[in-house]
Amino acid sequence: MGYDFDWSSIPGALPFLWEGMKITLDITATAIAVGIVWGTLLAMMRLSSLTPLSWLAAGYVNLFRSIPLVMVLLWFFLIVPRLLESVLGLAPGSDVRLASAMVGFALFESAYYAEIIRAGIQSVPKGQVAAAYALGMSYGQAMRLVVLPQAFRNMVPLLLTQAIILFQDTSLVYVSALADFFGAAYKVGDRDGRIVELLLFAGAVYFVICYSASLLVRYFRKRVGA
Amino acid sequence: MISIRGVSKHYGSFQVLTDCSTEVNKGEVIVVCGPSGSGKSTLIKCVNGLEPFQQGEIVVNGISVGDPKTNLPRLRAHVGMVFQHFELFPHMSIAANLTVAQEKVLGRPRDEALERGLKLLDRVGLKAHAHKHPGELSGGQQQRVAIARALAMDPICMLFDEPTSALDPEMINEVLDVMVELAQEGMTMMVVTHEMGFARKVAHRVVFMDQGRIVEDAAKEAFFATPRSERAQQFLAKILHH
Amino acid sequence: MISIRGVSKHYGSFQVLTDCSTEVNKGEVIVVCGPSGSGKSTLIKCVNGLEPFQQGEIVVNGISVGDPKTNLPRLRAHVGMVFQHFELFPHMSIAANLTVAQEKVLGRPRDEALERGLKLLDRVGLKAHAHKHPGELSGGQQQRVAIARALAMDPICMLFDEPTSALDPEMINEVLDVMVELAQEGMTMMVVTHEMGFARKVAHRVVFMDQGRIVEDAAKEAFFATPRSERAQQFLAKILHH
Amino acid sequence: MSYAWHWEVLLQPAASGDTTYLGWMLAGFETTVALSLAAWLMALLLGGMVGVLRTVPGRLWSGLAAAYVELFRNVPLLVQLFSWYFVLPELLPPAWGDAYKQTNPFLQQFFAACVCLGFFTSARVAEQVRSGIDSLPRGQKNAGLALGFTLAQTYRYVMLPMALRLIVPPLTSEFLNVFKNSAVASTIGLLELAAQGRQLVDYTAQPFESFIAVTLLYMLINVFVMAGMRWVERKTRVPGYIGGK
Amino acid sequence: AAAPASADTLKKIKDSGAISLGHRESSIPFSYYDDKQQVIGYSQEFMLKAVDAVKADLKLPNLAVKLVPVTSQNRIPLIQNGTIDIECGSTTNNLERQKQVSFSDTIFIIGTRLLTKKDSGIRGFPDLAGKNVVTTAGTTSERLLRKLNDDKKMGMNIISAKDHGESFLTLETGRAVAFMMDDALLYGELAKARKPADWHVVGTPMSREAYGCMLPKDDAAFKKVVDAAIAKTMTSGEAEKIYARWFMNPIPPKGLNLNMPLSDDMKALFKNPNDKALE
Ligand SMILES: Nc1ncnc2c1ncn2[C@@H]1O[C@H](COP(=O)(O)OP(=O)(O)OP(=O)(O)O)[C@@H](O)[C@H]1O
Ligand SMILES: Nc1ncnc2c1ncn2[C@@H]1O[C@H](COP(=O)(O)OP(=O)(O)OP(=O)(O)O)[C@@H](O)[C@H]1O
Ligand SMILES: [Mg+2]
Ligand SMILES: [Mg+2]
Repeated sequence: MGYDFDWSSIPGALPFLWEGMKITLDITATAIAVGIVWGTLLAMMRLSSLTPLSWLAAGYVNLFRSIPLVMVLLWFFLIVPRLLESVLGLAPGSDVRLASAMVGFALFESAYYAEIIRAGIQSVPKGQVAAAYALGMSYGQAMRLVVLPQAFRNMVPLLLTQAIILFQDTSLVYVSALADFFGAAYKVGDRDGRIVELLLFAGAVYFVICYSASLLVRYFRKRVGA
Repeated sequence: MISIRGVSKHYGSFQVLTDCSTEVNKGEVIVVCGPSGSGKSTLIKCVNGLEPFQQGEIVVNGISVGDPKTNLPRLRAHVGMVFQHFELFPHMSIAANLTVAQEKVLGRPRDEALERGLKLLDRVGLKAHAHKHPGELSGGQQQRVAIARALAMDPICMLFDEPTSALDPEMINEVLDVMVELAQEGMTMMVVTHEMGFARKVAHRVVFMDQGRIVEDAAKEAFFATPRSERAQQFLAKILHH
Repeated sequence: MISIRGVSKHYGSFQVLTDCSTEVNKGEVIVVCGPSGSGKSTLIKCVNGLEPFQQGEIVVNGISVGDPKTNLPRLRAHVGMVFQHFELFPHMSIAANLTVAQEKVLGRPRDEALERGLKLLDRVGLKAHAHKHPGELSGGQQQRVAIARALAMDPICMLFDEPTSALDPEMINEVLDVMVELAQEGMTMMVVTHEMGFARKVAHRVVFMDQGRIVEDAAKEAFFATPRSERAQQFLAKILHH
Repeated sequence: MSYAWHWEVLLQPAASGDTTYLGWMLAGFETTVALSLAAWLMALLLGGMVGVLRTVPGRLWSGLAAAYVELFRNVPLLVQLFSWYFVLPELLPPAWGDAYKQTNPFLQQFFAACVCLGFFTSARVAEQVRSGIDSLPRGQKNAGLALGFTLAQTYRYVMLPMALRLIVPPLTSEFLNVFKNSAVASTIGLLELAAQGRQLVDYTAQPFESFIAVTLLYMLINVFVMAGMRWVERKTRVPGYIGGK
Repeated sequence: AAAPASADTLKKIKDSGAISLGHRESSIPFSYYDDKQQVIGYSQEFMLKAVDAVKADLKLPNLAVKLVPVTSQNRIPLIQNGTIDIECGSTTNNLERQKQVSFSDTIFIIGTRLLTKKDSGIRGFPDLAGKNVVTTAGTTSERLLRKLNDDKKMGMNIISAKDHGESFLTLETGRAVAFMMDDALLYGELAKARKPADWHVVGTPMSREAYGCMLPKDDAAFKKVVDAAIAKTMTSGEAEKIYARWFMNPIPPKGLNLNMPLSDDMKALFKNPNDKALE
């Protein structure tokens, strides 16, 4: 029968879609920033010689990596805020959707980033640490001046790749009815009966953004490989 | 200067070092050799506390390395070490490699550190390369920078762990030349190497290790003329043959 | 047997080989030496078509390597090659390493392949290790297996690319011994190496390369006695000094 | 917390079908497992081929393989799923499209989800295969060729066996991701585990019990997959080979 | 009232100075976003009446109003955990849900019917035997349809789409011959179609359902305020005007007209407001 495409909903919806994109970017940026900081700490805990610390970190990482992201988001949207309310005495009913999505994503991504960062730290030859120590550096100095700068340089491509995945996965916040870019597109499509058109449009936008980002990854990879 | 007394070390149930003892006096050059896996690297790393050991005692310049109260970073700052794979910091320029520890560990002002670094770089013949990164230098050049980096900390003694074995044959000599000069100036040195030419030229004593034990510890002349142990004889035969 | 005529090769604008010509006759042993990056590995890889080249001709046993119509796999099956890093197949047992190409390339029945493989393994002194995996052997042992693997294909000539430069000093000789024996039995060999002791003992001619050119191509005696080019003199001085 | 826990609802007879709510959940579990395994099989085959193509000499093939990977990697799964399910049949010749759309809806949903997950995952598998091959010492390929193997034989006997072993750990996480990603199939109406969980919320109005049960079932899958892959890793371990951790 | 402290919604509203309203995002014409992202719709108007009543009751004319979009999956947990105080959308009042939440007086009564192509030949439920039929996951229609299929052995293939938009897409692309749903929602989907004239709503209603506003369970005081507001709107005749605005006239964002006449059930409801679940 041939599908009878009608793209007329899109121009009017652009401001709304842009609002959605801002939420998507907010979540992505928060999750990357928190993920790198918390992920680095987790990675260092995991590599620590103190067994309780390394077990704790390993448990955290494995737990988050074994649950679908959708489930994590649901937990953080529906259950964790209630616990926090009773613990912290927050005003019940505050709109926690964005906050819970950010927290959920950040904690979830930290688990993935921790693994990447751990691999990055381990990819720095042991001899480098020995050389830093041999020059009289302390553990902190060796990490800060020698190991982490090299580790991050090796990791940039992987961190970016993970960020691209994260960017795509933000579409899952539909579970808390938060209108990220994907959710906004879907809602406009649903309202106007043009779901297929809006989703194809969203797909094209995602492709352009993610593909540009993966070109960036390739550029970094070349620089690191050189 | 360095005194190693009855040191033993094991990884789990695997004994790496068994009751090793030797002395390095001020101004002395000691060459350590022996088959692969005999524990040479481990021994030399014990000297500046890069590897912990379970028994025995190592005293460097009057400080006990194994003592938990010892401030190891401060001790290491004054014991220079050169590694098989150079271990320059690849993300820093040569100049930064030479100055970072002077600044952050010894607390020298940047200018002073740079001046000292460049002086030593000049000494190993690489002054022109200060702005480059390690990846842009050949192996031999990197190893000379690594020596300069250790010297910049004004070490009271130097440890070398197979400093030439990762080098192309042509580059070995440019590194050995620097080391010979250092030895002739009276630096206290403990050198793990298979370069018997170097040992013949500057070593005062040769220590031969096998399976974690110091099998032979003799003056250079005695060692090359008549190695006492059979294992050392075989070893010398193997590496001097063709 | 191997005839290299005016071969030039470049990667993009970078000239790796410039107008290289030499001959290896049946039963001859040729040593190729020269500084790092001079194109030795590239030249030897051109001989069995592992690297394509843009100009000139290489003929092995009457077959032109550069000709697009040449069946390269069939040619390579009869040219043995030994690499710096052994390149045994880590996931296969030693026995499988020795037989896989005999079976899949030459189509030999499994029994025959195994018999021939074990015979050669015995010859390099490693019969007892047939069931092990490469990771369980020392570097010297692995390289001897690699030689046996190449020999199992009944090669008409053998190419070696720095077969001892990744080995611990003690292990170099066990590999060189096997190669000397091979040379003395009359195998045609082209060997990239810095082991001048080996060259002195068995080479018929020495080819010296620098910056992609064959600078010197002389009988062994002439080469060691009076290298004509200044570059070769320097090179020899450097690697024979200490 | 003013929540009334009622775990026993899981054992009550379900609103339709001759089963309990737990039975629904297990049926969803089965669908999830079947869907994920089918998609994984497809992803391994396709991804293996595309990954190998990315490393072969010759611009054309590796370029096509790269385009394939970029396409399937850079569009969110949800969008891809919609395209397979809703858009693709419209692009077929009308007669075929209509005939296809009259077949059993469950099969249509399963097919679209499987193809979608298969292609999506294959792009990721292809990247792993490529990086596995790239991480082999370059000399291995030359060693294979030098023994007289053709390029195909070199891949078959020398490079792939080792590359595949190297990528077992990253493939494990991709395998786990297939199970997790299969949850999006609920958006086209396939009643897999996550969808059954949501349906349970609607029918029993006991959201937490159902989330917890679904979460546990996913974790169970994880445990099995990890154990299975660890078994594979152990079985294929090369003696004496000190690979990366 | 002897409501437990945890469900004293009025006090909570008074203390926090704000009331949180749960609304839907695309339940046309009950509760949805217009093109300026304002929440509008039939149910929304009733919810605002309730808010006015709360303001009056608490004597807080400047009470802050917070809007929280909800989905059919999370609306019940959100009422339970107090994120929202009231939800008026298109939520059916049934006994099962009454175990988790309370319902206000009914604001709308629907019948479940079928949307189908005019030339499909389908006139009612019996014509569906052996066909592919779509409905939306998680709705009461889905339950009814499954039950019908089980009880009468009709051999239908039931497709459960994620939401109404997707259900209609399934119908529109020819995957299903009919879409079973609440008639009001069917009229809404029909109005969005590319060619509205091709479609019609058929069949005698399978069941009737009452939409109510969801409230926290067992909070009689709050329910009383809300119920009074709804009842007053209905008995005063204002409800008919609201109905006409959303069902008999063009509505935003695209100026569609649902053209759904007031049913007898609704007329009866407006005369006699009550909170009974119809089952
Ligand atoms: N971290 C470790 N855990 C377990 N065993 C180790 C560890 N590090 C070294 N060993 C073992 O200790 C022994 C001595 O190692 P060491 O590196 O000191 O030898 P070496 O004489 O320097 O050899 P080479 O000439 O190969 O450098 C070896 O058998 C080695 O396998
Ligand atoms: N794939 C490549 N692309 C670009 N340049 C290359 C490539 N492979 C080798 N070269 C360059 O070609 C030159 C010759 O390399 P080759 O490996 O033949 O040298 P060699 O004489 O074997 O050196 P070595 O003693 O270090 O093994 C070097 O300068 C190298 O950097
Ligand atoms: Mg060592
Ligand atoms: Mg080479």
